[in-house]
Amino acid sequence: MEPQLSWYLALSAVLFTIGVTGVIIKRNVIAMFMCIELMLNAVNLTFVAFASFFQDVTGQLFVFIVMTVAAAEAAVGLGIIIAIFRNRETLDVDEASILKL
Amino acid sequence: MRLLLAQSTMPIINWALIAPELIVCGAAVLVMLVDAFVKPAQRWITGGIALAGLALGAAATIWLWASGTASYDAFNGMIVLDELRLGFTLIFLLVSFLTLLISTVWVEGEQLPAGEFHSLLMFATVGMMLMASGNDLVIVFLGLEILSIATYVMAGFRRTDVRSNESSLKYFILGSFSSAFLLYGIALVYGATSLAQPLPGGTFSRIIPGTTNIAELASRVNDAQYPALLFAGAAMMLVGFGFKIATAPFHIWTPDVYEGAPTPVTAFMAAGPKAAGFASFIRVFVFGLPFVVSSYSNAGGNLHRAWVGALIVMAILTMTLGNVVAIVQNNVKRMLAYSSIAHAGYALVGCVAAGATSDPAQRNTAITAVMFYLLTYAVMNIGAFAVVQVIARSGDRRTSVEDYSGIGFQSPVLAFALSLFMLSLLGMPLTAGFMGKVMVFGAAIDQGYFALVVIGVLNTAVSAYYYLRLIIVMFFGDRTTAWIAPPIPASVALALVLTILGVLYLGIFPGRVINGLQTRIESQFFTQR
Amino acid sequence: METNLLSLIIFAPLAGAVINWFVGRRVRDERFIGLVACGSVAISTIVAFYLAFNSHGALRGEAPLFDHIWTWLQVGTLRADFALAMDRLSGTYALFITFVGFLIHVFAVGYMHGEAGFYRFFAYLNLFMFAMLTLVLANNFVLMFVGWEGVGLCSYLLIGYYFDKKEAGDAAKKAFITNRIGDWGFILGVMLTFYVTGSVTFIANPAAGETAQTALSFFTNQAVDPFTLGAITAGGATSIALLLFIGAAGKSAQIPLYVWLPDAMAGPTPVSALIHAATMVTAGVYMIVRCSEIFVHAPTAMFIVAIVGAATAIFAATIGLAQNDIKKVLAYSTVSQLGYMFLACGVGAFVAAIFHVITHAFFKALLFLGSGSVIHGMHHEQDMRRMGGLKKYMPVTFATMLTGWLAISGIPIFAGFFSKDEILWKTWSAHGIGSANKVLWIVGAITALLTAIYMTRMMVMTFWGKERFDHSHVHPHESPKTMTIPLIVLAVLSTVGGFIGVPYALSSVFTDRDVNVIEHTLEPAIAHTEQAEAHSHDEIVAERALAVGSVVIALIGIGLGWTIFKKRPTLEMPRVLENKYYVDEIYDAALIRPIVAGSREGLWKIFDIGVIDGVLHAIGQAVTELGRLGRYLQAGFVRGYAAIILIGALILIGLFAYLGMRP
Amino acid sequence: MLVLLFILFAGMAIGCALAVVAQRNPLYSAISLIGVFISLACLYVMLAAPFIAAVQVIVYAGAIMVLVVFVIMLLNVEEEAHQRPRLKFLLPLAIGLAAVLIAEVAFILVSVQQSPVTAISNGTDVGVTHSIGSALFTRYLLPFEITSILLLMAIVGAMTLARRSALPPNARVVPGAQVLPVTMFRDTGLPTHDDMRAVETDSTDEAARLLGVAELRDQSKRE
Amino acid sequence: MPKLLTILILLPVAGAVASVLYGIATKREDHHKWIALITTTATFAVSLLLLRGIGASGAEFRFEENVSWIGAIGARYHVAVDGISLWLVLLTTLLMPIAILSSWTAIHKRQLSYYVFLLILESAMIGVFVSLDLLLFYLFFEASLVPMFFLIGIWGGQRRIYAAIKFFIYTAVGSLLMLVAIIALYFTYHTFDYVTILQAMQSNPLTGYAPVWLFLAFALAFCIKVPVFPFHTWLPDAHTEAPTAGSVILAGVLLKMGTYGLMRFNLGLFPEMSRKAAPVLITAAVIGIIYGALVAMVQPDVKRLVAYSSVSHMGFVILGLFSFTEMGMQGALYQMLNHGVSTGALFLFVGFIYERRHTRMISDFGGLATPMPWFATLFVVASLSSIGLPFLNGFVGEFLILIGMWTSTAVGRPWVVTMLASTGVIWAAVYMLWMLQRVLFGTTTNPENARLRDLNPRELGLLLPLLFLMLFMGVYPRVFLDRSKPSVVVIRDRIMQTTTGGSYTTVNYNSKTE
Repeated sequence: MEPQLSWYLALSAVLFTIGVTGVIIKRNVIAMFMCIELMLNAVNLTFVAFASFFQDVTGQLFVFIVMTVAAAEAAVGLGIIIAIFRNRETLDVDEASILKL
Repeated sequence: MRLLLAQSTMPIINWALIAPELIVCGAAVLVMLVDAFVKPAQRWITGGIALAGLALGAAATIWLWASGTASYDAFNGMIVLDELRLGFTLIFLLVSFLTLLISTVWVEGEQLPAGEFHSLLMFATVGMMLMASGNDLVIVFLGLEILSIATYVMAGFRRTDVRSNESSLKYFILGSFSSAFLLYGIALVYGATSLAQPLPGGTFSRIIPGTTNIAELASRVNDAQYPALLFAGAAMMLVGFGFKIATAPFHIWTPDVYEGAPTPVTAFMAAGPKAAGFASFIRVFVFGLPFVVSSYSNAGGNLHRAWVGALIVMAILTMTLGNVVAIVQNNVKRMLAYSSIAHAGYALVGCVAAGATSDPAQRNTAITAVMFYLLTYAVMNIGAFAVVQVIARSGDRRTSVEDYSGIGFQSPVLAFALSLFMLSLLGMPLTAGFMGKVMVFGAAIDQGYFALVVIGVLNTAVSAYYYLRLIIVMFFGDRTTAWIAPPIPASVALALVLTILGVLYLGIFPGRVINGLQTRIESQFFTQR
Repeated sequence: METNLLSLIIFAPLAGAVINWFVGRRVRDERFIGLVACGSVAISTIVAFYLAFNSHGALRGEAPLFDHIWTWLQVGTLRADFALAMDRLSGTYALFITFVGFLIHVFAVGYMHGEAGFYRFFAYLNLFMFAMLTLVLANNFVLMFVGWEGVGLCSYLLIGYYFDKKEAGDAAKKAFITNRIGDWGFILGVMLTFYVTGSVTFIANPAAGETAQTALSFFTNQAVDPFTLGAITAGGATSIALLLFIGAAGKSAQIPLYVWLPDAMAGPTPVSALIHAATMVTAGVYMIVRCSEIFVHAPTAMFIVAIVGAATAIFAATIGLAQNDIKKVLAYSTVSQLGYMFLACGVGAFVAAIFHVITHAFFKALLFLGSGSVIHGMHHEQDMRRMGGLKKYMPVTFATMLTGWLAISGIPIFAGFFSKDEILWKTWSAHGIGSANKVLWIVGAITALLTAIYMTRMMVMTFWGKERFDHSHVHPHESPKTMTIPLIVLAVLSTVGGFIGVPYALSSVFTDRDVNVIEHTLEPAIAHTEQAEAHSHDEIVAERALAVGSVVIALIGIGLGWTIFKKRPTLEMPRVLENKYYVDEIYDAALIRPIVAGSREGLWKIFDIGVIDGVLHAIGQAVTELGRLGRYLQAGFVRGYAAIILIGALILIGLFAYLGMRP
Repeated sequence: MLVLLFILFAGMAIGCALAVVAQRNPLYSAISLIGVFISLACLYVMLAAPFIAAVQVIVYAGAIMVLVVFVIMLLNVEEEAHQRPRLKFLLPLAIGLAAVLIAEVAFILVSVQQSPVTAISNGTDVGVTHSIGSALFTRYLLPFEITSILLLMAIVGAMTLARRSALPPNARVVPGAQVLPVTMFRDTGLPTHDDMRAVETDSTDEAARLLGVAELRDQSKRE
Repeated sequence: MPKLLTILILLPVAGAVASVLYGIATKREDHHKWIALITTTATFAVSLLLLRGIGASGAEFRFEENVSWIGAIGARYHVAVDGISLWLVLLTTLLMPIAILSSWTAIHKRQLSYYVFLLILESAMIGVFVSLDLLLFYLFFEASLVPMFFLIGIWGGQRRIYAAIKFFIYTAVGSLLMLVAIIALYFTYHTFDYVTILQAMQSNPLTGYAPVWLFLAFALAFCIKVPVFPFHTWLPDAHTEAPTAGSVILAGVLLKMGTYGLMRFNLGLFPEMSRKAAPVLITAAVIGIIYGALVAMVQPDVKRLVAYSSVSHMGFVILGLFSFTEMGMQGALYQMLNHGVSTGALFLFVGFIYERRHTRMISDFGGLATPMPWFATLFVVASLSSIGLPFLNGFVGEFLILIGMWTSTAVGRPWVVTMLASTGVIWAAVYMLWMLQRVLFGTTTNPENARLRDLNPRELGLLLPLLFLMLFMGVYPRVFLDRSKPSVVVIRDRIMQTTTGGSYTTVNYNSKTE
């Protein structure tokens, strides 16, 4: 037998979940950022899986665009991280909590 | 077959249709170029160029409006032209225009790179316009990402200010977090909306691939192959948009980010991206997952009921939470942040009406109401933030409520302007806010959502407390410490005049504007190319 | 018949008041002010007499005089005009009011000599005349109420004339508020009358296009209410009568609303004479007689009126026994005499009531003025324990007061004798109320006895005996002419005034002609109880016997008083009487304090501030607390926010999935 | 056969993903994330999407992750081990939520499983470069162009945020308003931000030190 | 005069604008009162022209202006006056110059904004009384809140902020629900126009629970405004803390918005509901009459006393309105005017002594009659008119209301109601005279009081119109009643002629109360 569509979907769901969990429990900004990347990749897997089961190019193009977006986010995100590191000398997100209540 | 594919999908290029986006985009690039080559002393030029670009964009939009009668689309159904898009585009352009007015001098004063700021603002505008004009989930997603990334940067624009850093960090992490959800939702919808056609005499069935085109989506809602995925996808997209328009419980980022971000940026974020979120939300949900007549048994009906129901709950939560928590705030920017949450809730009431109805005419009225509401909100909100920015001085130093104590008659212009905006936000008659509320609540009552509206007005009564509090602090008490009236730059003054006049005009003679924004989207589904 | 002179009667004093108020305060000339005041009253007196006695005057002709001045209220079916009517009743009343009023004005000019507020006093006094005459001449209930409240206002102003004296202010307030309670009943009576009859008019005035059926004539052909308690709440004649009686009781100081009258003596003596003896306090009687048509249809009400009257009479008389302030004695005597009048009304002897009103007006005004003269001569000393032996100092006053004393005690040929005797006889001969009338008669007789006693006491303490004041400060002297002349006139009147109402029983001794003028005058204006005026023989005998009896009673009273008080003028009286049965204290403790305290602590502090505002503030607090809780969502930690977003997302997905899976 | 491969790569992906979360040192997390990318690339190949697989390796694993690792190196962050644990409740909460998410997804996938079985006809050329390219420049022309705007803007933004002294050197920093909430100054005798003198510093910490409020700021960081 | 009403509404605004411009041009502070005085006097003069248009005949609306305002939602600028609103407009325009004169010397700080707010307030109030478009009415109704909020908050007493917030939010809550009702009506009849809705209701009346909820929403807004017990607690605070002019206008005009609204909209739009609700409102009114009087009796603060007396008096108005008899409703309308005149005057008197002594505590006064005889005299007159002495205005209103109530069929036992309500007259005498006693009479204990100067010509001048009105309205009410009669009768008949429900024939005389 061959891997079913649902297998791939399940796998991507699991990866997505792991990414989500990571975002919540990681304290290092960069680590959180990487978990977000993980989530995006999980979504990509879904796209590709659908695309290939439908024999449709749309999904793959979506993946293509998502990658661009990820790159852009990476650039900006790391810029932000550097900027905040300059003022705080730490990457612990929990330190960045003067804006509250 | 390959040829077929190539021919069948030659690009349908219609530059005219995206003229506003092109103009604004070009202006942004031009700003960067100019900025690179002029001396720091003449950075203000960039502001001028940006304003001109926005004005041109607005002109193009109006031209489109005048020329294009029926709503049609281009770029293989990627871009649509209808009043929904055009109205929102105008709102976005207005927001950016006012934001530029209140920010140019500020940028110089803070010794921040003006060119970058202006170009980013312009790019953000482009993003918003794309969100409104996109008829395909991919465009919507891209527009949203452009907008988000631009605003991440703008929120953290005062790099040396830890509050600014923090706000941009929070915005970035939570923003990309939620847009991942949106993306996942898109993926699931894409997969779910595929159709299975049984092949003649075979056990297998041929598969029509899923779609991301909103119009097709609407046509496929009923007989999607994987309805369950469709539901999950819709839910996740709702998360994504909910984050953008800051509905509870996805509002959670708003207060912190608004408080930390530089005041003009806050003004922009509260007015623009929120409106953009509503635009694409209406586009995707009201037109993508529409009320499918006589189908309350199957997927379409269930889905419609599901998201409308969820929307009602979210609206109530959002209004109540925003208003109630705003009461106990001591920082004006934060208070306004919560108030913006509350206003998102009011606008959602209109969206509920728009989504609930099956009658195109009523739906158009409701959508118009939402648009009008967001317009009024943008005007009065930016006005309020303009005053806040002037009073806060460089570095956003004076933003706590006690900083406003007793300034009423020491800088009367600012104080009375702010009072006017507060009353308008509160929704007193003769101001824009009142008409906006009347429109959205009216739309909801037309659909029979009395309880929702009653909750809305009770919330308004609650909100009176904190809006009036600012007026009370400014006028009813006397200032203990010394107060040096801050100078009002010409551009900010212009912005104030425009917003004040706007508030009064929209409050007293709104008929013209309402007629202008009136959408005429008759068809249940969009015409497909 | 329409005549505009009527309005002159009421407007002349009003004009006087206005002139005195605005002009008099400028020209602080007592002669001018006095002239204006007395002159205006004189005008109305003359006009009144002219209208009463000219060829087809109100008291001679059959048709009453009308004066429709303007339509005051005309809303829906309610029509209340500013319209005057002078029939025989109101004519009689107007006559003695204007006349006595005139005399008292003259007296006051002398009495108030040198007062700072001279102009004010006479402005008020004229205003009072206006109100009183309006009350009397009004042709409908509403206008009557105008006068009714107007006299109340004026008495308020005049009692409080010395406004810087606290007790004066208190007395004034007490008088007004007590009267208000009465007015409450009166106005309700008016409303009920309107509800039942659809009109508030007394006498139909064809000239003003009024329907024949008026508030009074409506009842003529109605059945008489049953003589039961149930009739009280039936909303018929009885209810009306009782409500009106509450008003009368307030104005005429009947139990339980009499308490204001004694205190009202804080005002200047002419005021006491005019308002609180002669005119205003008899307004209640007038009103009842005016509404006799209603009362005769309400036997229950009549009975209650009679009982209250009798009770008041004897109650006040006992208190009067023990007072030492000369004016207080007269005040309680007034209350007692008013009780007499109500007793008369109660037994249906309306004519007798009016008769007594008139005679009482004469001798009581005389007594008050005399006491005023005494007080004047004694440098405003009112306590009889510091008087005595004054007859040689002020002979005129003494002589005149002597007549008044005999008159009120009921010595024959003096005015008081006839009227009082008439009342007692009518009480005795009344029927329809079982044997209660005998009891009432006994009460009346005892009251007569007491009256004689305390009046004697007063005279003795004042004029006989040794002089109990110290000559160093007080130099008693006779009063000036302006004061003595009215005294003399009134003395004459209270001597001969009684002959206008000599009953047949007595007159028939000398002549066969019926010389009861007053009765014949008032007959047409008054509703009749069923007993006919048949002078049957044994009735005449009985009446004569009773007359003799009352004379005896009077003589006994005088004798008792003389013997007791001649030797010991300052005899200690029972404390309970001296303290007026502690009625004021009881009212204070039982009503006033609880109400005030209850309002302050209960209604205001606890309910208003505590409950209502408490609830509001609680709501506000709740919202604010909600906000406090809500802001703890915003802990400031990104990861927490992400978790919250995730929770929201999960809820949404769960909801959608659930709805999606549903068949 | 394919099933085995799927299980292999899926296992690799999940394992590396778990490692990303579990690792305390961000550098290790980055490495394991690259692992995830590569295993996903393999899955893409299995799904007949060779082009995407290549891009995945080149762009993601190559470019983006290198950038990340570079930043990690640049900022040479200490490990989380040295930091005081905080918000401990989030760990169980997150795991619980993850469980719920998985459950919901499973619930949904069941329905997908029930849907009519469909064939994958291999030998399709959807995933190859040619088809992607042609689609990209015909149907998806507009999105493609828009991505260019996106990237351009990202460059601008990143540059603005990250460049060290974009402003004239020693930007003016006013700590009273910047770092320290006004309330913190109330109880101390220190002047509030309204009339606080400005100092020339590079970073807020330095400013705080110059103004003698460093320890206050540390408190604010600790609490 | 075709555009008379528009002129009336805009004239004060024009004055305000002029004042602002003047203030910007010259920094003078002390000329604005003149501008305000001239403007308001002119407004009064113009409003007198209304009298010509309205005789004693016909109930239809006069001076009608009906142009489209917001085409998109069918809101129209529809203003007109009839016999009811005419007098309220006149009352407003009369009280404004008086209010401005009363603050002539009392207001020192920020005169510009003070008088500007007063003028804006006048426009809003006139607008409320003349607008026949529901949305327009609501607009003015709410707009009148803001200037009053500022007036209380800036120029008020010690607890002004609390009072201002309470006043604003309390009234806003009610009116917001009314807004919902208005919109609901709009979507039922597709117009905001009062007259059109009335006609539409004849053909297709509201059904089911709709009238109940709508009535309640309207009634709540107006009952809070009036205020009807137990919604009255904002009133003492607002009245007490407001500056004198503010109190005068609050008592004189703003409260009338509530009763006017009840009369025009609740009774007009929902006749049957009004009948159903009558017992409740009548009960509340009676409680309010007695309760207000009792609480007023024990107030230590003169101004508070007058404020609570307003609660009592407005109770009478409600009573008259819901008696559904011509007498009662005419009396109610008349009582609105009386209350405006008398209580306005009383607040002026309180203002005078406050200006002199800077205290309002009764215990601080005593024996004022000696140093200030004119003050004492006129104060007594005003109090008497508020007590309801015949031949002063108060009596006519209260008598008509009470007799209307007794002959009413709105409740089962009207005579009980009337008896209870009329005790309010006794209580009025009690608290008023007691207050006068303690303030005016007795010996002047406090030396400060002995030195007080009597009323000056300005103060006398601004009192005279009111005193004249008290007398005139007392002795010749036909001037007013005849003009208002037709309009009132129309409303009453609409209530009575709606057939369903118990029999509501007019009272049959010769029949005794049950």
